[in-house]
Amino acid sequence: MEKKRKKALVKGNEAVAMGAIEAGCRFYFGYPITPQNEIPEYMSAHLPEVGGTFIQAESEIASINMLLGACSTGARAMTSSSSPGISLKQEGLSYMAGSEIPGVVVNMSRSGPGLGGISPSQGDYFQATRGGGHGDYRVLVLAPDSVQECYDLTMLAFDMSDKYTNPVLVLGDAMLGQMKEPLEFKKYQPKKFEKKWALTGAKGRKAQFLKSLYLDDGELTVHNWNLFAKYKRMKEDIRYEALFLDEARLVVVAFGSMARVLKSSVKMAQDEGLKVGLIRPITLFPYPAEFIRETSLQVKNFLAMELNTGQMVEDVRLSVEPGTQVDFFGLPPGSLPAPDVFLKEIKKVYPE
Amino acid sequence: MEKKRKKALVKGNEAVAMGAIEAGCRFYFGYPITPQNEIPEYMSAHLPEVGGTFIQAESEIASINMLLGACSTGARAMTSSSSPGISLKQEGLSYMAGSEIPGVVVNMSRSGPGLGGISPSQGDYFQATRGGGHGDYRVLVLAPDSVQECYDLTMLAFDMSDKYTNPVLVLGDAMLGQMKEPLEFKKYQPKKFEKKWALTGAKGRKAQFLKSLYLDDGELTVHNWNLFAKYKRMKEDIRYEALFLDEARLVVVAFGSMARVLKSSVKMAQDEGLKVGLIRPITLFPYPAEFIRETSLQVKNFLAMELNTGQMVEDVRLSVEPGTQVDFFGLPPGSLPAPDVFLKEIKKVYPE
Amino acid sequence: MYFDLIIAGFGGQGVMFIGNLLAHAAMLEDRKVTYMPVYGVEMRGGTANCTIVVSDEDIGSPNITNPIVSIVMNKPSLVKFGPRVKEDGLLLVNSSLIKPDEVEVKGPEIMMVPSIELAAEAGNDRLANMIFLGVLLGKTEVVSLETLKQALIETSGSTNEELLAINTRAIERGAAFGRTGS
Amino acid sequence: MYFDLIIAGFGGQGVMFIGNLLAHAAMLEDRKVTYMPVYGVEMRGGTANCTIVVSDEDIGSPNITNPIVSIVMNKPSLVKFGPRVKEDGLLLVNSSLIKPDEVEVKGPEIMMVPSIELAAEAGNDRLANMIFLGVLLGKTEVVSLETLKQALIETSGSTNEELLAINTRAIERGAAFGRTGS
Amino acid sequence: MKQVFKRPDCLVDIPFHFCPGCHHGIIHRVVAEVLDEFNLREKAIIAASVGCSVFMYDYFDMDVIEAPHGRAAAVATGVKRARPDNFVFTYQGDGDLAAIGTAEIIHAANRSEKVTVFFVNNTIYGMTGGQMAPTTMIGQLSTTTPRGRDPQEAGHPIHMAELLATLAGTAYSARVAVNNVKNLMKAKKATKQAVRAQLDKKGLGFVEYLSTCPTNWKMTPEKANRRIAEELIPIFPLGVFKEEQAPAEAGVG
Amino acid sequence: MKQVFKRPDCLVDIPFHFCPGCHHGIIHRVVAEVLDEFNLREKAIIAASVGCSVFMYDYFDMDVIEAPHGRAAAVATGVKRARPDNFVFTYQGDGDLAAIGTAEIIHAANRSEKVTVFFVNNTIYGMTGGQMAPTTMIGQLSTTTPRGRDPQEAGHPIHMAELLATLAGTAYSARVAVNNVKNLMKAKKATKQAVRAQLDKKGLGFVEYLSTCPTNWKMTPEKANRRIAEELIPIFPLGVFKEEQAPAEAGVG
Amino acid sequence: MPVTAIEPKGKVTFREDRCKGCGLCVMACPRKLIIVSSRLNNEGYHVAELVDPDRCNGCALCAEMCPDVVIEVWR
Amino acid sequence: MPVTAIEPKGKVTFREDRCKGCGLCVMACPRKLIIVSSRLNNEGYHVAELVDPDRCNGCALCAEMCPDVVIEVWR
Ligand SMILES: Cc1ncc(C[n+]2csc(CCOP(=O)(O)OP(=O)(O)O)c2C)c(N)n1
Ligand SMILES: Cc1ncc(C[n+]2csc(CCOP(=O)(O)OP(=O)(O)O)c2C)c(N)n1
Ligand code: SF4
Ligand code: SF4
Ligand code: SF4
Ligand code: SF4
Ligand code: SF4
Ligand code: SF4
Ligand SMILES: [Mg+2]
Ligand SMILES: [Mg+2]
Repeated sequence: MEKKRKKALVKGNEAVAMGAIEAGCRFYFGYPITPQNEIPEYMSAHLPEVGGTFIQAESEIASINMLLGACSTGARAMTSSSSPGISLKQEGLSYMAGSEIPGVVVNMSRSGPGLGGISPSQGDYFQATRGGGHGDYRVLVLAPDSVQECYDLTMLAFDMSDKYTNPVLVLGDAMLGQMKEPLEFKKYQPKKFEKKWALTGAKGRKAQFLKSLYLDDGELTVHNWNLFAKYKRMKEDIRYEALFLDEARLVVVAFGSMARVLKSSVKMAQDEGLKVGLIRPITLFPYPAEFIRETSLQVKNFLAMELNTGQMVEDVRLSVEPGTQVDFFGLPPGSLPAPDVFLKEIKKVYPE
Repeated sequence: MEKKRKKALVKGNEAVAMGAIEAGCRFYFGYPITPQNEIPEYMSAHLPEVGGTFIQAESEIASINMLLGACSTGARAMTSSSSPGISLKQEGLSYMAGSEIPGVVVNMSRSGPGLGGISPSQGDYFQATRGGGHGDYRVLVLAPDSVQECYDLTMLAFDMSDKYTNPVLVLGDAMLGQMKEPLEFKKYQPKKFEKKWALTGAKGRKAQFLKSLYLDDGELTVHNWNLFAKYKRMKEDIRYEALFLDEARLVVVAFGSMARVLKSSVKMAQDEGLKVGLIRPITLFPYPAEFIRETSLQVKNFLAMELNTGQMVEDVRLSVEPGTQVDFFGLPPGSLPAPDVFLKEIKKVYPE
Repeated sequence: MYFDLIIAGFGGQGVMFIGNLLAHAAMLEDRKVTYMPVYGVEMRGGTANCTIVVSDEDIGSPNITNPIVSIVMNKPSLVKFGPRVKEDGLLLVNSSLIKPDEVEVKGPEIMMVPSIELAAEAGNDRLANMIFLGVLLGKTEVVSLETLKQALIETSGSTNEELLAINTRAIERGAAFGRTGS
Repeated sequence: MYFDLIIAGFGGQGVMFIGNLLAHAAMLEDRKVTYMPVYGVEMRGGTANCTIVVSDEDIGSPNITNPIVSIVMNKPSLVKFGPRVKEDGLLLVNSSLIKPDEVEVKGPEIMMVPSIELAAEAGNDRLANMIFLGVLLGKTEVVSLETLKQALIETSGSTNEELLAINTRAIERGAAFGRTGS
Repeated sequence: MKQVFKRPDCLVDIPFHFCPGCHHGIIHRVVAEVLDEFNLREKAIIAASVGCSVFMYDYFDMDVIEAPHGRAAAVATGVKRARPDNFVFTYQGDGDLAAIGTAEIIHAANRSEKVTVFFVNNTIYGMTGGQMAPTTMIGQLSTTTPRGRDPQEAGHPIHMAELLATLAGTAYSARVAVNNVKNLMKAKKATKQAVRAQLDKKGLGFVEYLSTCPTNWKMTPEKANRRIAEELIPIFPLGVFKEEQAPAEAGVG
Repeated sequence: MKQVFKRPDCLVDIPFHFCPGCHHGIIHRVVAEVLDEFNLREKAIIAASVGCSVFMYDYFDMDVIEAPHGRAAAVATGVKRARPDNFVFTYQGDGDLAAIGTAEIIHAANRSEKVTVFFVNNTIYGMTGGQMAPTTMIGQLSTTTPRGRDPQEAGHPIHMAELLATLAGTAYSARVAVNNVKNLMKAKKATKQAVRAQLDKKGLGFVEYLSTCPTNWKMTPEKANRRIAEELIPIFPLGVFKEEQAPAEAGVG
Repeated sequence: MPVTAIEPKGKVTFREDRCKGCGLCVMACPRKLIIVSSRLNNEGYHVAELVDPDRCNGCALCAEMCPDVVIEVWR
Repeated sequence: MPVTAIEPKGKVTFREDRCKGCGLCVMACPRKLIIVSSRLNNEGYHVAELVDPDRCNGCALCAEMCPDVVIEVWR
């Protein structure tokens, strides 16, 4: 069944797990929560097959701290959860960023606030892109919009994480986690990362440590600027997808599941002769601000669309050239997003 | 010792605790962390005197959930912590906001990320103003810049919290928590809040509940829009302080401890004949965007100054009229902010 | 080629199973396909539905407001999804549980499918869902019967002849009903 | 009127105590005042310092880079704060622990205070900090001795005559030293 | 004829959403009957948890606060301290109480909180689809122990009733089952005692109910019910592990 | 003459920051001596915690990862699973381990993690300035129990060594003191056994050290040292609460 | 029937729309009076049914065991 | 001194800059040979001091109890 090997119909969650294992992830720590349970379930079944370890932790907090521990040794490891569970990981994330420890964290977000519901949502955008934890740190955020990207971007997440010795967040949602699509397997192309900082026991070298505590006068200031410089360097890995930008008179900006649904809406608009383009940021942090700015030199009307009451729209506003009109349409979670609904909204702001 | 009664030399932390008790706070749940320990310590000593209850919880997570429980009965209650501890409270905050339960949370923030240090910091601005927890919620944020305001704004926090049935965050930092100033006591003017939603046992009325779970199709969408409308309503309680705006050629925007230090710097600038004004947002959410916009109709140069690498500056940029120059100067935590340092930075961007 | 479909019913009626099977078959025919399940909170019982989109081009939204075809296996699903089927679409109704006069939908072609009875005819009354899959094959050409069988083997991961045979019988019975209306 | 001061030393030398006392006294004289303590991580030992600003107008920054006066009670504090004192300011050095040739600060007036010895003279060698407070009173007029005594009563919350007396003696001994240099 | 069995007054007259044969329904009813008996409907405030029992606010005709997953004991603490005259209880699953909520239940017990805790141990995460719980048996299959729980990798089934009995603030701790009427009667008795522990202000009252999850055990309700006696009780023995003597001024009931 | 006492090799030659007379220094040295004895310097990875012992990375000449407050047991789990051949241990205070880190230590023990845990019980939060800890004695004054700890309001002193001994995955659990040389020798022995539990892959090794905090107890070092024998040991009895028999293939040492 | 004559007589009712056909009542009835029938209710469950009402003594064991509070009992 | 004559002879050294004057060594020495002197070290602590070096038998009890590893012992 060669065919089966190259392609399979799987959920986004499974694709994340598959991508992780393919990228050399050998340790997974997690705690069940809908709608991402297929990730731990897949990991529990398949990690042992490759000599890896799966732990169902007692909580999300334990999970992120096990991740911190495993990754401090230079191992590739992952944790995943969904919104409430990700909130609980914020302290740990802040520690990892502050200690410059890599690690991949997946948020298949659900609807909030609070217990909320299990429908698709983009209410965690701020938390993801601006560091929901304390202090001035960032994590690189990758936002897939298909099952294939769940796989590809998870592999990428491990590389980015090692490249920047910083946690990387894969931000999907209930829709991406639960939907199935044919997935084409790809061989991971291993990159070499020297991990001199890894804790492996002080054999044949000096003892070393990983920490985020800086108490000497001015030391932490320097540390924060160093981190800041690193976050700036991440700009070289900005990714986005652009559709129908030529001749566009209105550019819709959206990410993840919302962008996926909007691909239909924008197509419908094009079919009706409306010049509507789409920019889909794939890295949410760093944000493709420069590309949006350049686009806004040509197109004066932007529409940010999100499954929330308005978060990413701030990044669009911060990106565009002065004088650009940026509208917003939000559909907070609780119902499934559908292309015809959005087409209507697009028409409302389409410039005459 | 009448005099002593009206005025006392106290720390910002003590002022917070005193303000809380004066405002009728009768339940406090917290977990020790520097630099805010004087709050739980004061509460443990003085709450019993007024028939209140102090609990040192087993963790910050337990604290926020005890707060959620106590406030769900309509009681006035508070928790406090500092940055890492506040990160741990994010899930609970999201639940409180989602369930529309009031409650006062104090963050005397310290330097991060991670364990960081115990110096003053404004690295938690994003977390405070954009909901560090999951989902699309906000908390009203009050940022004092003096011991007196630690007292006054904590009292206000209880009213705001009851008014909007929403958690309110008092955001100070190591400097405000630790410094002492003469505090003038004020009698709290009780406001009446009808708390029909309070859980007191279903006696003489129908049973009721407080929750954030909304599973019916579209139900959560409506709930989120209702919350959104409430957050918009909060604008009627926007507060800020403005200094030297007449004739200003450069407006510095800063909050909290940074603003406090800058009051000296701006004064020094004025003494040197530089027309430098200062806007100090007191509510960080909702942000005094409209006032800043109006100011930017007159003044074309703004300078946002923060004890971090750039967070509130985004709100300034989102507020001003197109064509306004917004510069940023950041001093990430790790050293104490001093007025002469900032004066130098002000001069660098002062328009010729 | 573009096709979309919503299948809905009680949890336990095998709604997800046939949706997944169909999507798998579409993949085997080298089409683009998305399959999107929606569960209620309950583990069992409650309602469940799934949306399948099949196309030769990249698929945008995996969620559809007005499907071309909908299969409704119980009353609540009829109420929710019946009215959403496209004017020129097709609505397959489980007449084993829904009476004709309960169907107030106007527009699409409506086919009442006595699925349980047909399944019993085919040898197992629990295969009502396979009957519907068959009807779909009889009424449309979204995938071939052969591919569907292949998909059945691959997704069940078993080559149990008997199991395969009985399922195939149910699909074929459904297909016949789809083609002939009886 | 505007005055500011940094006091620094080992934890345990009572740096914070006199800083707080001074601030309290300033409040009693109805001035605006800020007091800002900075501790090391250690509970005891390590270094500690505090900044006091007294003014008739609203006080902006409670933190000061270049104080008018600084009291340094140990060597590390001298190294850190000595050079920061204003050109026309005053640096009070604990000569019980620091030798004159270790003081390389240029600019402000420097006064070497044998605080432990003076404290011993006044009756208790642990009151070196009060000696410094006295010296400050002798050299400046930031608060009056009377108010300081009142502050001592209020902050200690005790009216223990003896305690008060010995502290007062130490302050007065310091003040005399401040005025006369011996 | 006299009605000898009817729906307890405390239970709203709507259907449960539980799967067929799930013991949650029985345990809900047992709790409701005892609350009826003590006449607590108007005094009770429930700290509901997240798990298959999340919809208690629909079923119990009482005030309910929804606690975040695992935190019901902390939420109940807040409620009880603010309203000491109300009757406050939690109802939590084994994932909720024995995994993520470990610290909260241990410290609520240690603080001797005057609350009652009903703990439903079905050796699995029901609501999220059958993952391993801290109480999952050695060798038991779950969606996250696809080869059976290996204690060296995934831990041992944790015994909460015994563990909490070691804490000074726990006034009552028992493990019961509802797999047959005999056990069910004992379960009611234990439930009453745990309620009394609060009413008498003795400390935290705790009952662990062994419960089925036919769906995630992948068993018929009948078989699941039998598993309680055959597999669970031998490992999780039934009994009272702690019972503080009533104080002199004795209590209600 | 032969040197009979010297600084252990594992300890970097810099001064401790601890307050005068604080037992943390003794316990650091005891741990270092045992690690020297087992020759573990090059194999060890420490999961340091947040508390007065936060600077272990300065003192121990070993690899150190700084865990967030309370989470050292989870961090150690991650490290050990990734590096099973390394020797992994935590060193945690009573606030860290018995309050905020309750769930993490209990589940690490329950999972039978092959890690060693050194637990310093000084009945107080040292680093943050003397607040109540879960182990604070009844009646003890602290900055958050200004009237003395009242068990009905603030809980009972929690007995971690006994509690963890009840868990199947704990291989060794003991409580020791270092207030005099006799106890100190027993402490060294327990420390060795807790190290062996990991080396022999038996399970989690746990030692609770009764410790002083002269500063926050507001006592002279001498008086604080005496308090151990007079007040603490009667409530926190010394002893070995669990010791798994070595497996047939016996272990190192 | 001399044996049943001295026994108390019972009556049970089933609220069929609530029944989920789990069969726990079947297991519980000491007299084996209950079966899960082939009848479906609105939710698609096979419902429980009393086969020999006259033999019921109203012991309520069935009701005690029903997770969905389907059964009421009189005696 | 016939008694001490048969005893092993010990030597202890104090690393004074590290001493914090806590006095635990004083408590530990069975022969009461150590005192906390009035001398201050650089950190401002009164340092421990051996008063009668000749009587030291090198038992190392003082060193075992020193929290700051100030003492080394030879025998
Ligand atoms: C913080 C957080 N983590 C995880 C979840 C997901 N979750 C919901 S219920 C549950 C566990 C359910 O198991 P249990 O407590 O045993 O209750 P049961 O359903 O078995 O009765 C989990 C993990 C959540 N809602 N919140
Ligand atoms: C999340 C979080 N909460 C609180 C703190 C503050 N904190 C630092 S150490 C500590 C407790 C110290 O007590 P203990 O663990 O007993 O160690 P000791 O200092 O007594 O040795 C606390 C509460 C923190 N750093 N992080
Ligand atoms: S999933 Fe299990 S525990 Fe939950 S309702 Fe169904 S049977 Fe009961
Ligand atoms: S505060 Fe207490 S525990 Fe911490 S170093 Fe000082 S004496 Fe030791
Ligand atoms: S009441 Fe008793 S005898 Fe009657 S049906 Fe129920 S269990 Fe059987
Ligand atoms: S126990 Fe109740 S739900 Fe189950 S079959 Fe009997 S009547 Fe129906
Ligand atoms: S070695 Fe023994 S005898 Fe010598 S000073 Fe130390 S304790 Fe006293
Ligand atoms: S025990 Fe050590 S630190 Fe303490 S006085 Fe003796 S030598 Fe000095
Ligand atoms: Mg469960
Ligand atoms: Mg401690």
